[in-house]
Amino acid sequence: MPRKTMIEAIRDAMDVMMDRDDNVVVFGEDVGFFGGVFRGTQGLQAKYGKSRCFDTPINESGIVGAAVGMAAYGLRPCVEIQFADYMYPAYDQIVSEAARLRYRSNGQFTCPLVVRMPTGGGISGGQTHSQSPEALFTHVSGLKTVVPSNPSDAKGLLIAAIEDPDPVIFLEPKRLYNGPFDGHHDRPITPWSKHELGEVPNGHYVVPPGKAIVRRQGAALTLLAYGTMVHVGMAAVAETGVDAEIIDLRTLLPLDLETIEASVRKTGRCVIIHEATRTSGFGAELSALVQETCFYHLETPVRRVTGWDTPYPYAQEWDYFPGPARVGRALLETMEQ
Amino acid sequence: MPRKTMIEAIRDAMDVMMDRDDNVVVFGEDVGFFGGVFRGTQGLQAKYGKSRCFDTPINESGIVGAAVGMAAYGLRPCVEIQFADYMYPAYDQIVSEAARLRYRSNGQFTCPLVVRMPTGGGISGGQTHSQSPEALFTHVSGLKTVVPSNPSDAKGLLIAAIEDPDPVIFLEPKRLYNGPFDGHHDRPITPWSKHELGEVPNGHYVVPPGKAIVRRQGAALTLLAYGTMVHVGMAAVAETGVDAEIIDLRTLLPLDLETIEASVRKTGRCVIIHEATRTSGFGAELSALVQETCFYHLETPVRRVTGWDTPYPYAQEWDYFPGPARVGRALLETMEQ
Amino acid sequence: MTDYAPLTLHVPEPAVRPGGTPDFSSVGVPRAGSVARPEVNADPESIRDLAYSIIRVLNRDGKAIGPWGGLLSDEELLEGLRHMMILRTFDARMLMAQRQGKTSFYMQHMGEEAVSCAFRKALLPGDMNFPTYRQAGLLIAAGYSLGDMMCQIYSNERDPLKGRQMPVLYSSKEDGFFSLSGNLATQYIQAVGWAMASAIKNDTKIAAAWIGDGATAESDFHAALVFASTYKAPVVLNIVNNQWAISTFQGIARGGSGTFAARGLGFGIPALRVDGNDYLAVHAVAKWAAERARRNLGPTLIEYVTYRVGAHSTSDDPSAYRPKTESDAWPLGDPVIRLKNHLITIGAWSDERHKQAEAEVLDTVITAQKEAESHGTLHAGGKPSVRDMFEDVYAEMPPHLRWQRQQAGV
Amino acid sequence: MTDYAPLTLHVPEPAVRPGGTPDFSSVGVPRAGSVARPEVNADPESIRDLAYSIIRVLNRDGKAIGPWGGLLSDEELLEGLRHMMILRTFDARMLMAQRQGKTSFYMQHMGEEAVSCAFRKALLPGDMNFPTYRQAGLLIAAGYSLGDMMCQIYSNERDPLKGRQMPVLYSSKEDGFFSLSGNLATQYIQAVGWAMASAIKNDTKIAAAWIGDGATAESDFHAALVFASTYKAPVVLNIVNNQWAISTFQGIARGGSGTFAARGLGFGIPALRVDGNDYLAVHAVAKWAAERARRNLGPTLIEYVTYRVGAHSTSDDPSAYRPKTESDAWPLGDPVIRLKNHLITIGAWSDERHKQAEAEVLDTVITAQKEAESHGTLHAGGKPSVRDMFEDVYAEMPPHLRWQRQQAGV
Ligand SMILES: Cc1ncc(C[n+]2csc(CCOP(=O)(O)OP(=O)(O)O)c2C)c(N)n1
Ligand SMILES: Cc1ncc(C[n+]2csc(CCOP(=O)(O)OP(=O)(O)O)c2C)c(N)n1
Ligand SMILES: [Mg+2]
Ligand SMILES: [Mg+2]
Repeated sequence: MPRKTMIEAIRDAMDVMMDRDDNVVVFGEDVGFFGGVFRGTQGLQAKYGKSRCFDTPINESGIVGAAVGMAAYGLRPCVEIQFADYMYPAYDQIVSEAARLRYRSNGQFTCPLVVRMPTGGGISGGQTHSQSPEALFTHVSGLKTVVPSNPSDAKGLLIAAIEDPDPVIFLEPKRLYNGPFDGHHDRPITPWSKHELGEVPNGHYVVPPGKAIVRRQGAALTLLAYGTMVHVGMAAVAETGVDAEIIDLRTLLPLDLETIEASVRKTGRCVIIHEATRTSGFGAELSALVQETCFYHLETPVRRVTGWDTPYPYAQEWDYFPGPARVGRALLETMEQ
Repeated sequence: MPRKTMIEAIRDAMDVMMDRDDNVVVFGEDVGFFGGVFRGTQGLQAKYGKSRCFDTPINESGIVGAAVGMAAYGLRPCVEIQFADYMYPAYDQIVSEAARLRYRSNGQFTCPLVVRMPTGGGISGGQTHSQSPEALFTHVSGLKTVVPSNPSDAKGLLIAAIEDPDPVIFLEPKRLYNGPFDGHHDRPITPWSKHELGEVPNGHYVVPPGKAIVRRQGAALTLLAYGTMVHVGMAAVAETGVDAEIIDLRTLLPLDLETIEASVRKTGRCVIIHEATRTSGFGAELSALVQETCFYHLETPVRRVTGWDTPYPYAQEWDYFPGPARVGRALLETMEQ
Repeated sequence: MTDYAPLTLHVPEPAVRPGGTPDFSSVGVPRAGSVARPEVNADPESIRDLAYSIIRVLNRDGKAIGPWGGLLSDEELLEGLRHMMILRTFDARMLMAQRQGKTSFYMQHMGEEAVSCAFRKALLPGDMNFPTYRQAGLLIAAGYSLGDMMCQIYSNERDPLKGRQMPVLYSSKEDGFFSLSGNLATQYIQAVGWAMASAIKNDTKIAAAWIGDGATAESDFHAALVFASTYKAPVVLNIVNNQWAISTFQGIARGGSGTFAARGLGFGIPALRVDGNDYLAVHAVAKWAAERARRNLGPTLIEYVTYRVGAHSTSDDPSAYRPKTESDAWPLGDPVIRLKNHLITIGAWSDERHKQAEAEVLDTVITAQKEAESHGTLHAGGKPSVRDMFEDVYAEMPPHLRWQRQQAGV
Repeated sequence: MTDYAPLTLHVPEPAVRPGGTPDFSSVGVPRAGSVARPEVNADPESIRDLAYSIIRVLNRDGKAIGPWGGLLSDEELLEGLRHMMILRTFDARMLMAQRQGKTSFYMQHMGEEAVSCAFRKALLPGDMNFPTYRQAGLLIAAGYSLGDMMCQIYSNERDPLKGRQMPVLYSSKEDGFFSLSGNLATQYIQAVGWAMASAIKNDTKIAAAWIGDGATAESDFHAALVFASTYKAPVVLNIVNNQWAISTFQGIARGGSGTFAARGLGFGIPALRVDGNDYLAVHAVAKWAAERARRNLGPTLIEYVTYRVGAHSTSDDPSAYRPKTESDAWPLGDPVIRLKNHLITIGAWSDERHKQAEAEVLDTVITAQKEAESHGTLHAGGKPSVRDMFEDVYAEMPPHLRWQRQQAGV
């Protein structure tokens, strides 16, 4: 099977869908001629023409607002916000409009819309190129929120998102675009071409939203992760030797609680890791759910390892980022308790 | 002591602060001549002049953005967003700008800003006049988030917020403006004039942010609530006879974890209630924290009673709202477990 | 150190406040028929003046004059009159129903009936409006069922929106009426996106965006103008300037600009102002703008100069912020009376027939109301189900919502 | 059913793409000295033409002509030249430092030096700029320490922002340079608020807002214009039109409008276009606008017509989207060379002295750089502390952050 980087896999998903369905349109800042600052849409304008893939004015609210109108018309817009940190101007259109259109119109109008955005840290991007705002979407009824951790999933999930009848927030951990970054920023990165999850099937296939996947079977502890943190978790497990079951959530909403529950009931221990700031992060919801559903199976408190509650700093990035050392410590402490 | 409604107490706080400090300015949509759609600023323009209290164009981003500039100048703006449901256009200015100004400028510039907004349901307001977006603020480092449950606290907390050197989100449960609504929408409401917490001291006083208060001592269970839900919780406790300790959080961030911890360690049980949608609501953070800090004291799972994960409906409001019946059921179930 | 005088803050203030004598002398009203009618493909820069004048057709004597007149047959005008009368009667009945507690809230159109009723007749099937809460005339002129509107207002068992939306936030795809959100200005840009979609699909449908004077201050207004200007979207951008935004007079949103229409000039978008109380003028300008859109010439901005005669909503009391008699002083008159007088002037109508029509309209509305009320009102009779509350959040209900519905016991 | 041809989407396209021959014929460049200079209190509506022309002072022969010239002494011009030379040299050194891995990122000003350097000289102490990332000239012309700028870029132990911000997102309150956020357009409205505060306090300070051509499309641009227009805020609203927004040519943001300055017209805000590569013209227009603000006459919008010669940032490669030689074809020349030539033409400067000055400037910059590097660079030497990461989130550290800092072991 061909190996692709994650950004190539994402581009491939759009290519496949634009080819299959005339209604799929792709736009955003620098997305047209140039093909996106991360090259996620490279070649699509040349292939499908300027009215299917085009540059927009720099106005995130405009991008999503126009996309809502297009989606209501019957198109399937897949738009890019250049960095998740710049989605805030579009937040109203996402929350008040896209998420509620089906509900408030009793299904007369719908909003099959994908909002792609590079997310997460690790690229020396400081406060405005590093954020992980997933919890701001999971709190909003009517949205689905997806975070892939590898090229193969990214393509299948993005195809599913474009085919989804409802709005999907598609968060792309940008530090994973080129390889499975595990938090060891001082080591060379393995490219996806050397990783089996870099194997991306050709053509159309779907990774269904709402299904987590067990990345590593384990008996001692359940480690819940998504995006970049899946790889950080793998590294921490390898380094500590804790026999953790690592669940890659893939979709945060709808959440695959069944898989989580089954694992925690088995292991009796749970650690949750994410890059986003701690307070009211998605880890809080996971912790609450695990506790609600597995209380009588838990041997130790559910623990969270997250970004600190500060703005994402620039120079202290690796002190902020919940890397393998911090995750490893939490694994060991949870086992010792 | 004089009794006041909650909106009168809020107005009084602004009046006291405008009188004491020339730098306090108040503005927003319909806030000037008219005195606000809930009359929160009535009389302030007449008393302090048009350059201290004025109407703004309908642009929430402009209101907060201009206020950030004013705060950096040295003023202390206290602005009103007409309904919390309309804060989304201002969310970028709040999250990316107000919350991070001190941090990113290393304290060269600061943002002593209060953003007031009527919040919560119970007024037949449908999707756009009923939301409780507190979790969208508690996830943001650099903000403080306050939710008063009565006139006396409202005044003291708002004075503290205006004096605070950092941005404070001041959420006003609008259903409490006139009286301590306990969720029994079919019963007449007790006015604040008949409630001891309607006693509002004259002049300047402060309720310090970050301090919760125990509204009812109890041994069987800890009930965590804020805003309107404090009164719903009181009603549910009275009706079920469960000897719950009711903690009114008052400030969500910074949170008075000490008071919570002490109570849960004592009772061994905890129920969390809020109006906001469940997933990624502030209840998730509370549940996670209680579980993290009191795991070995917990006899039953921490339980959440919240709004459902749907947009806030109009006609089904009382099926959506987590009223005393639903809260009471959770109390009993928790005791029975 | 500085020679400059201290700065002061300028806060615009309306000409009069309660207790004062209404004064609309600042609203320059040109003679009917005096504004030229350019070709639809005129260079936007060559017709900038239209943003500073007011296009009017009906003069004081009830005659239709000038280049913007003459588009509508007598039958069409009579139909227009009927639409406006229905809207006014509908408003009156629903206001009363609100006072009777049959609904919690209502918003009326008094004085602004011509805008939405006349505009609607410039559209073709398939076109889409993105309205605000004060354009029910779009539905009435499209022939949408009065009963369905009322069922929405009553949130009863027949409410087409299943009780999920506040009163008057209608939605009817079939009638080209987009689901109203209640958030100001957000849908202006959606209209542009919808219009872009039509162009992308090489269709011929056009969109119409709606906004109030106050809401033009919202940032999404800018997004809409930028996108419409850049992509030459086939959209008509409507601004209903009814002089007030709740308690705030239009000067707060307009600021130092002469008119709201002028906002279009910086985008190269043709911008017209029209007498919003003149059914013929509104229709003519709407037609002109729709024609531009259909011919792929791009967007047009229209400011309707009108006056909100009633309260903002049933939650509002305008006597707190404007003179009670202000509406009497409004120089553009009443849209219903003006069209009625015109029809009488041209011999197509009479006072008698008008009275008779009033009775018929009232009858129609009351009949619809009775039928609607038989399906329930807000607090009595049939209502949408609690199960409906959990539906349509997503096309397919995800597990957590199924669990919650079960918890709710429904 | 319809007679209309199918609609099509219009997507603006630059005149040329890589491989093509650069063509700026659409940039109409009027003769230097040809644009009138109105009084600062002129009626905005009477000077609309200024939004469609280009104010220029320096002509091809290096002479300063026309009503906008003659404001600056030779000494002031020489100082201006020096500021621009420092900025250019600073850029060159920092670009090199980035390539050497001493920092992760840099953004240069090549071709736009006149805009921020000349503007700064129109301000008084206490005034405040709300800049973007491409106005370091504001700091240099204010005499801010080059070393401090470099320490910020290197995020070293002397970084005034303690490593919290990406390179070039400076902040210096003392020098009237507001903390840069990195989010586009958000600070445009903050500048208006700051200016309103000055008016509220009856002070005499004014604000200057900065934005790029691309970022004018952002919605906060609208918020700023609305508020500035309504409250007549003492603010200068600057638009730096350097023709590109990363890979997107200015036509995508500008749409159907002739110019960016025209955006001001719909707000009744005087709008001027100026040759951004002409130090004298920039300064004259800035002075004019600042004077309006100080005299409580309200905001002014200025579009600087210039060209981004370099890449957007060190992460960008412009050869992917525009001809490599495009900058050579730019009709307004190079700001440093033009001012240099002018000074030589008037006898205040010579090629020799310029060479000498270049050497001196290089020396100054290198000295500052050495000193800065002695305090560390991004990956080597002194750095801000991890404790600093937890400070200044709030004035006082709340318990949960204290707990987290402890968890971090610092
Ligand atoms: C984003 C947002 N902010 C505030 C409101 C509250 N609000 C509802 S209507 C209104 C006034 C609108 O005035 P205008 O646009 O002139 O329309 P009109 O009511 O006159 O038709 C306001 C402030 C809202 N609905 N949405
Ligand atoms: C809200 C937001 N959206 C997107 C970006 C990413 N971005 C950074 S610079 C830039 C282009 C800006 O172009 P322009 O305004 O013309 O300024 P220039 O770089 O030419 O000086 C973009 C899209 C951002 N920083 N903020
Ligand atoms: Mg209005
Ligand atoms: Mg630019």
